[in-house]
Amino acid sequence: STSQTGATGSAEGAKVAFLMPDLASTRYEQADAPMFKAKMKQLCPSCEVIYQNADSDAAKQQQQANSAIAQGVKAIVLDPVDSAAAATIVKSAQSQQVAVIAYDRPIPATPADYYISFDNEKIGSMIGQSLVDHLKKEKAKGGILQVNGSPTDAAAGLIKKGVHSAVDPSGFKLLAEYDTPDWQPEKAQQWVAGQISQFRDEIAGVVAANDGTGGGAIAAFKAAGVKVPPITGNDAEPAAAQRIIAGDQYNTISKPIKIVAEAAATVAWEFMQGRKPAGKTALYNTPSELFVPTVVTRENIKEVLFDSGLMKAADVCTGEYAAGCTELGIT
Amino acid sequence: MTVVQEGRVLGLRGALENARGGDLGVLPVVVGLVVIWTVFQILNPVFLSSRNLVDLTMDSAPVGIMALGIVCVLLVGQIDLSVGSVSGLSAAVLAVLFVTQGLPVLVAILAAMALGALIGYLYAQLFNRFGVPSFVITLAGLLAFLGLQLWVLRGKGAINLPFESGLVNFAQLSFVPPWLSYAFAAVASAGLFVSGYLHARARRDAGLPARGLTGLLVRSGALLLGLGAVVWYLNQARGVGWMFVLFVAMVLVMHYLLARTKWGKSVYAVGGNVEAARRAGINVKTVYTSVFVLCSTFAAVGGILMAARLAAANQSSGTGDVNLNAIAAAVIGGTSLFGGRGTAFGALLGIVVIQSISSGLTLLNLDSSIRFMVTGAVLLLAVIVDSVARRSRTSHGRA
Amino acid sequence: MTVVQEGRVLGLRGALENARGGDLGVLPVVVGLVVIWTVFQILNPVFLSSRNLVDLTMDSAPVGIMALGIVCVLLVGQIDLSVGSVSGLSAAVLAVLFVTQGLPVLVAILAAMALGALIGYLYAQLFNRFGVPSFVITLAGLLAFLGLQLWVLRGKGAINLPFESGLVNFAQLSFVPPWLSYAFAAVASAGLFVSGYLHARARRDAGLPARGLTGLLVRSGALLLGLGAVVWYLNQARGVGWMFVLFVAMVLVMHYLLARTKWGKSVYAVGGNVEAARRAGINVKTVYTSVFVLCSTFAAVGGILMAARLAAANQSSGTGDVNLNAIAAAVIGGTSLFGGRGTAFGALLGIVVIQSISSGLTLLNLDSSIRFMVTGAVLLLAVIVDSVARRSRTSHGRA
Amino acid sequence: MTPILSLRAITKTFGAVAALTGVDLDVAAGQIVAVVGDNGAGKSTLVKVLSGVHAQDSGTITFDGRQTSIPSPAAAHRLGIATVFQDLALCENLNVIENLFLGQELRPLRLDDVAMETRSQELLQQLSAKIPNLRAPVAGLSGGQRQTVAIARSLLGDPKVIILDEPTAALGVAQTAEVLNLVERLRENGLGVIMISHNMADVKAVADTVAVLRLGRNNGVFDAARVSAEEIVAAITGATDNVVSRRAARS
Amino acid sequence: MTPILSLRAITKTFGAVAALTGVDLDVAAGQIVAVVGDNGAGKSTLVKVLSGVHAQDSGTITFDGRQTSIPSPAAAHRLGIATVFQDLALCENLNVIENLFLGQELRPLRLDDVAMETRSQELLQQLSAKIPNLRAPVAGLSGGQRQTVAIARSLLGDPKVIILDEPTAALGVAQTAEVLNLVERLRENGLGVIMISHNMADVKAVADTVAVLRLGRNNGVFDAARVSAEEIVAAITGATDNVVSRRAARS
Ligand SMILES: Nc1ncnc2c1ncn2[C@@H]1O[C@H](COP(=O)(O)OP(=O)(O)OP(=O)(O)O)[C@@H](O)[C@H]1O
Ligand SMILES: Nc1ncnc2c1ncn2[C@@H]1O[C@H](COP(=O)(O)OP(=O)(O)OP(=O)(O)O)[C@@H](O)[C@H]1O
Ligand SMILES: [Mg+2]
Ligand SMILES: [Mg+2]
Repeated sequence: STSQTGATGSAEGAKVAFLMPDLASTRYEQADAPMFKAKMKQLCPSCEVIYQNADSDAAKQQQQANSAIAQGVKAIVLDPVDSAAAATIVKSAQSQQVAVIAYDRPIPATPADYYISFDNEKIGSMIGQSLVDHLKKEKAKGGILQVNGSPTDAAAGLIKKGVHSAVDPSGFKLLAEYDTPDWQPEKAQQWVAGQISQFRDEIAGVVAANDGTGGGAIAAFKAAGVKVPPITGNDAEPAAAQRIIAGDQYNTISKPIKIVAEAAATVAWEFMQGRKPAGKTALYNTPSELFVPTVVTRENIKEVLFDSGLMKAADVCTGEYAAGCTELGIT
Repeated sequence: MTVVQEGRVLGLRGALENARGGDLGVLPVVVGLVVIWTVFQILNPVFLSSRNLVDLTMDSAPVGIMALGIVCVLLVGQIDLSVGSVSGLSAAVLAVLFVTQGLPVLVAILAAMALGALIGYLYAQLFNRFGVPSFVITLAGLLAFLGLQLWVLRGKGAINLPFESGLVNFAQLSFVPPWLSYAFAAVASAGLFVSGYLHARARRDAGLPARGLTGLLVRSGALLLGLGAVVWYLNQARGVGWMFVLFVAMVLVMHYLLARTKWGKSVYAVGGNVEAARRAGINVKTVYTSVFVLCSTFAAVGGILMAARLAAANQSSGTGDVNLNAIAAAVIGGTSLFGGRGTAFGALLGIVVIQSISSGLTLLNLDSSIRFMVTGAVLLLAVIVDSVARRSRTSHGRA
Repeated sequence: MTVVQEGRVLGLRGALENARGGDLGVLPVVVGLVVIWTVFQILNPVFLSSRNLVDLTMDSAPVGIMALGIVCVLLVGQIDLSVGSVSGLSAAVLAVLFVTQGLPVLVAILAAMALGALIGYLYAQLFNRFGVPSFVITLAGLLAFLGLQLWVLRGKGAINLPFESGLVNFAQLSFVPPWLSYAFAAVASAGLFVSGYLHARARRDAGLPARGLTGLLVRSGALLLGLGAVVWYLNQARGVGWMFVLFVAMVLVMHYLLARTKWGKSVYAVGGNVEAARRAGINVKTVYTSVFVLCSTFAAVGGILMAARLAAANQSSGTGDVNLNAIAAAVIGGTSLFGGRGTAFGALLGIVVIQSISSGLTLLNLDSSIRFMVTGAVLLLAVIVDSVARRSRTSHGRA
Repeated sequence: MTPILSLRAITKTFGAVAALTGVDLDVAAGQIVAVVGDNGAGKSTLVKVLSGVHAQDSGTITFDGRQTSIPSPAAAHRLGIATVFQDLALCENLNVIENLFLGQELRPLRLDDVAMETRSQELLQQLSAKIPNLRAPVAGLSGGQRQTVAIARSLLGDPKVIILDEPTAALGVAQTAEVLNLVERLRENGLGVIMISHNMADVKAVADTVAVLRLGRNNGVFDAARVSAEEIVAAITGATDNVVSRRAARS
Repeated sequence: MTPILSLRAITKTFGAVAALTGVDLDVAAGQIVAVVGDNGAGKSTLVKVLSGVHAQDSGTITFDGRQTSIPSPAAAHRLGIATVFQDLALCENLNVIENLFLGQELRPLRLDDVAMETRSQELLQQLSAKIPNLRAPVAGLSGGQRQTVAIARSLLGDPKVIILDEPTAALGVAQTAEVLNLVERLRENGLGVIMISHNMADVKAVADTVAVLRLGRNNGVFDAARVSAEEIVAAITGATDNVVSRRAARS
C-alpha cells in the first residue's frame, strides 16, 4: 500500500535503514552506526533508524533490506557486503519507491540514488604508498610481504588491488602475499611467522590490509624474536593507535567516518522528505560524494586522532603506552 | 458399516493412545514455532504481516532444499559439512557458464547440478572404498570446493546474473497467481482424501483396521482450511512464490521416496543398523552413494537458487552460516545425528524455525552482539520444547 | 627366569599378532604425517628447518588443547561446536580483566577458565535435564557466546595484551633451556622404564604374563633416542617452547585420566553403550557433566593461549576455522564421532597433522584458491592412509 | 522364611501396552525363585523394575523388611541387587576385564589392573568359560562367551539378591551345567536368586518355587518339588491342551 | 542323498584366534543338520561364512552341485540361503513389518503395505507370536518377540537352505514347540536346514544328523536317531567325564 512507501507524504516519524556489511572491522558498530544515528536524531528527532549488520553474508543483507522495506522505511543507506549482489536490493527497493544510498562501497551494476564513500582501492594504495615512501627514505633493503584481507570479501579485493598499485612499481620485491581467511589475525600471524623462517632478514616491510592482520604480523615478528619492520594497518582502531604510539606498527588509516556518516544522514533525510539531492560528482552513473581518508603515522597521530577528538588519550594511553603518549605529547 | 465404525474408533483411539504414549510427531516443533511467532509478533507487529511472511517463505527455500539433502545423509548416520561450499561452487559455475560463457540458462543449471552430483559421487566412492569418516571427507570437500569456487571466479570476484533472466525472475518475482494457489490447496486436500480413501479401502478389503470415512473427511477438510488460510494470507501481499512451491514439492517427493519406497526403507535401515541392513541383502554402498549424490545435488540446487535470489554469484556465496543452518534445520526438524530417525517434513519445519528466528531478530533492530546472543537463546528454547516432548516419549519406552 | 622369557616371547608375539591382526595403533597417522612432511620438504626446504618446526610446535598448542577437550566429548558420543566461541569469549574476558580492569594476570586467567567451566556446566545441565542434542546446545552456545564476546569487547574491538606481560612472554618467547629439555627427555624415558618395570613385576608376581626386561629397556631406549633427537633438533633454533611443554603435559595427564582411572573407563563405557553404563551403576549424568566442563575449560585455556600468542584479543578471536580444526584434529587422531573410541595422544597427532598442512601450504605461497584446494586434498590423503589401515583391522574382525 | 525382597501389586505400562499388572513376588534369602512365562509375558520388565532400569507405575517394593524404591541401577547396586540382563548390557568397545569391573573398578584413581585381571581369570574359570583373550573387546566374543561375562559380572560385588534373566539361553551344555551348579552354590551361601528361564528342565532342577507370569499378571506360584513340567506349561500357556502337549503326545 | 550345500576344509581366523580349522559339512535337501558345540566352538562363525557375512580364509563351498563363493549376504540371498543370526540383526528403529520385509519389500516403487501387513500377520500367527503392535519399532519388543521376528523373516523369500543359529534360545515353551514344528515342515517341503542349538532335547527331537564342532574343528558327525545325548555331550566337551555327566549323576 502507498502509506508504506517513501517519496510522498510527511517525513516526520519516518524510518530509515542503515545496513552495514560485516563485523570484521569494528568501525561499523562503533563509529558509523552511532554517528549516523546521532545526526539523524538531530535532523529528525521523531525518525527511527533501523541499524543492521549482515556479518559478511550477502543473503542475510538481502533479508535485512527486505525486512526494512516491509517495515516501511523511506530510505536505505547501504554498505553492500557484495557490490554485485546489492543490485538486487537496489532494484527491489527502487521498485517500491525506497531510495538507496550506497555507502562506503559502490554498486556498479545498478545505479543507486546516491553514493557516499571513501574508496577502498584508494585506501589500499595509500597505505602501500606510505610504507614504500618510508622504506625508501630509510634506504631499507629487501622485499615486502603483503597480507591481504579475506579472499571471500569483495572489499578486501579492492584494497588488495590498491596495495598492488603502490607496491608493484615501487622497486621493492614483493616477497609473498597471502589472502587471510576471514581476516583472522591468528592466520596472518601464522603466515608471517612462516615467511620469517623462509626469508629471515630479507623482509623490509609488511603491508597488512587492516589493523587486526597488522597486529598479527607484529606478533609474529615479536614471537620470532626478530626486529619488527614497518607494518601497515587500516581502520585506526584504538589498539592500532597504541601500537603506533609504542612504535610497533608503522601506519594505519583514519577515515573521516564522522563526516561521512553525517553526510549520509543528511542525504538520507533529503530523500526521506521526497527531495533528490544533487551529487558533488558522478560515479557509476550515480550522484556521488567522495571523502579522502588520512594515513596516520607516529608523526601525525596526535593531530589526526587525538586533537580532532576521534580518540581520547585516557582510553589509549593506558599502562605501558603512557610513556609513548607523553613522548608524543598526547595527553 | 461396522467396519467403517471400527475404523473410526481405531483412528480416534490410535491418536489418543499415541498422545498418551508421548508420540507427538511434529507437534512439539510446531508448538515451539508458535511460541516464537507469538513473541516476535508482540515485539514487532510487522513480523506476521503478509509481506514479511512472503519474504520468509522465499528465504526458506534455498537452504531448506539443502537441509532436505542433509536429512538424507543424517538418516544413514553420516554427515555432509560441505553443502555450503558445494552450493557456492555451483552458483559460481552457473554464473560463469550462463553469463560469461553465454550458454542457455538451462544448460548452465544442469551443468551446475551435474557437478553437484559428481561431487556426491566422489564422496561416496571415498567413503565406500577407503572407509574414511564422512566428517573428514566432507571437511576436505568444504575446503577444496571453496578453493575451486574462488578459482572459478578468479579475476572476477562477483558475477551479476541478469535481472531479466528467467532464473532470477523465478527466484525473485514470480508468484503463483491467486486462483492457482487456491487450486493447489484444493488439489492437495482432495489428493490427500482420495489416496487416504483408496488406502483405507484396500486395508479394509484385506481385513486390516483402517481409518473411517469421517476421519478422512475431517483430515482433508482441516488441510484444506489450513492451506487455504495460509494461501489467502500470503496472497494479501505478493502471494506464494514459485520457488517456495518448488521447495514444498521437493519435500513432498522426498517424503514419498523415504516413506513409501524400497529405497527409503533401505536408507532408514542403514542408519539404524548398517550390519543388519547388509545382512538383509541391501547393497549398503549403493545406498550411501545415492544419499551422498542426492545431498550434493540438492546443495547445488540450493546454491543456484541462492544465486538467483541474489541475482549474483560471488566469492562468499555459500560461506558463512549456510552449512550450519542447513544441518541445524535438519536437526531441529527431528533428524537424529546418529542415523535412522527423521523425516523430510522435518527439514521444512526446521528451516522455517531458523528463518523465523533470523527474520524476527532482523526486525528487532538489535546490536549485533545482542542479536547473536538472542539467536542462540531462541534456538535453544525452540529445541528444548521439542526435546522435552520427545523425552516424555522415550520415558514411555519408545526410543 | 623362565617367567621373564615367557614374558618376552609374549611381548614379541603379541606385537606380531597385533600387526597381523591389523591393530597398528597410531602407526598409520604417523605414516601419513611422514608422507606430508616429505612432500612439503621437497617443495620447500624451509619446511623441516628447526625454526619452522619450532613455530609449528608453538602453533599447535592452543588448538591442540581444545582438541583434547573435544576428544573427551566425542568419547562419550557427544559434540561441542562452540569451542571456538568459548575460546574467543575467554580471550576477551581475559583481556578486559587484565588490561582494562588492571587485575593481576593470574586472576584474569582463572576467571576466564572459570567462565569456561561454567559454560560447560550449563551445557551439561541442558543436556542432562532436557535431553536436547548436544549438537543444538552447542550450536546455540556458538552463537550466544560469540555475541557475548562482541558485547564484552563493545566499543573496543581489539585489546592489546602487553608484550612484556608474563603471559605473552610465555606464549611467544619462553623456551626450555637446552639442558633442561634434555633432562626432560631423560626423565620421561626413565619414568617409562620404571613404571613399566614395576608393572611387569607386579604382573609376574600375580602369575600373569608380563613384558620382559629387554623389551622394557628397548622401549625406553627408543623413547630416549626419539625424544633426544627431537629436542636436539628444536634446540638448533629457539628450542622447546614452554607452551608446547604445557600442551604435552596436558596430553599426558589426560592420557592417564582416560586410561588408568575409573572416570576414564566410565567415559569409554558411556560412549560405547550408555544404557549398559547406566545399568552398571555409573552415574551417567556426572560423566557427561565432567566431560562438558572439561571441554569448555580446555577451550578457555586454548583461547587464553591463542590471545597470548597474538598479544591481543579481538572480535574475531576464536571465529573462522578454530572449531573445525579442533574437531578435525580429534577425528584425524582416530577419535570416533560415534563415541567410545579414541585417545588423548590422538589429539596431539591430529593437531600436528593439521598444523603441518597449514604451515607447509603457508610456505608454498600459493594463490588462496589453490591453497584451499590443496589443503582439502592433503587432509584427505592423510586420513585415507589411516583409514585404509584401520579398515584392514576391521576386516580382521576388530571393530 | 521371611522374604528378603517382596513385590506387591507392581504395574508398568509402555504407552498402550500393559507389560505388568498387579504382580506380586517374594524371594527369601537362600531361596531360588524361577519366574517363567510366555514371550512378552513381562518377565524382563519385572527384572528391569527390580534393577532400577524402569520405575514401576504403581506398587510397592520391600527389601530386607523396609519398603523402598529403586529409582536407578545405582540404587539397586547399593541395596545389593545384582542383575544379569537378557540383553546382557555389555559395552562392545571395552574388553572383558573392563566390562567385568565396570562401575566397580579397583583403586579408582590408579586402576589396579593386576588384581582385576587375576580376579577375572578366577571368576571365568569357575564358570568354565572359554575366552581366548581377556584383553580383546567384547565385540569379538561369541554369544555364549558374552553371556558368561555378564554372569561373571553379577558375582563381583557382594550382592544379597541375584537376578538372572535367561542366563543359560546362549550357553553350551557344559557352561549351563556350571551355571546351574553356581546357582545352587549361591543358595547355599544364603543369597536370594530370581531366575528367569524358558527351560523347564533347568527350572525343575534348581528352583525352589516357580512363579508364572501370564500376560503381565501372576498366574500361580508353585512349589517346584511338587509341580510337574506339564502343569507349569499349562499355567504359562493358559491351557492344558497346548502346542507343547500336542507335540509331546505326537512323538 | 546328494548334498545341496557342502563345505570342505573351511578355515577362518580372527587375528590370532582360529575360529574354524578345516571344517567339513554337508546338508541335503529335506535334511535337518544340527550343528552343536561348546561356546566359542565356531558355530556362529560357520553360519556367517555360509551367509556371506565373513569370507572364509580357505576351503570350498559347493551349492547345488556347483562350486561357488559367497562374498556378500546379497549373494547368499541370491543362492537361496536364508539365515537367522544369533544376534538377530534387526533394525531397532524400524517396525516389525519393515524388519520382516527388509531388502525384499513388495512393489519397490510404491510399497504395498497392505499386502506386507497381511503377510506379516499370517507368518507371525503361524509361529504363535504374541506381538501387540506390528507397527511399533522393534526396540520395544521382548527378547523372544524379536527372535520370532527374525525367524519369520527367514521364511519370507523362497529359500532352499535355511540356517538357524540358536533359534529357540529366547523363545517360550509354546513358541519353541511351534518353531520345532516349523522346522519339521521345512524338511517336508524339501528344504535343507542347518540348526545350531545347545539344547540336546531339541536336537534329538528334530535333527537327522548331528555335527559336532570342537575348538573350531569337526569332532564327529552322528546319526541323530542312533546317538544318545550323553554321547553328543561327550563329543562337545571332549570327555565322557564332564560337568554335565557329573551333574546328572548327582541328581
Ligand atoms: N569378529 C570377531 N573378532 C574376533 N574374534 C571373533 C570374532 N567373531 C568370533 N570370534 C572368536 O571366534 C571364536 C568362535 O566364535 P563363534 O561366535 O563362532 O562361537 P560359537 O560357536 O557361535 O559360540 P556360542 O555358542 O557361544 O555362540 C570365539 O573364540 C570368538 O571369540
Ligand atoms: N521399552 C519398551 N517399549 C514398549 N514396549 C515394551 C518395552 N519393553 C517391553 N515392552 C513390551 O512389554 C511386553 C513385555 O515385555 P518383556 O520384555 O517384559 O517380556 P518377557 O516376558 O521378558 O518376554 P521374553 O521371554 O520374550 O523375553 C512386551 O509386549 C513388549 O513388547
Ligand atoms: Mg525377556
Ligand atoms: Mg554362536
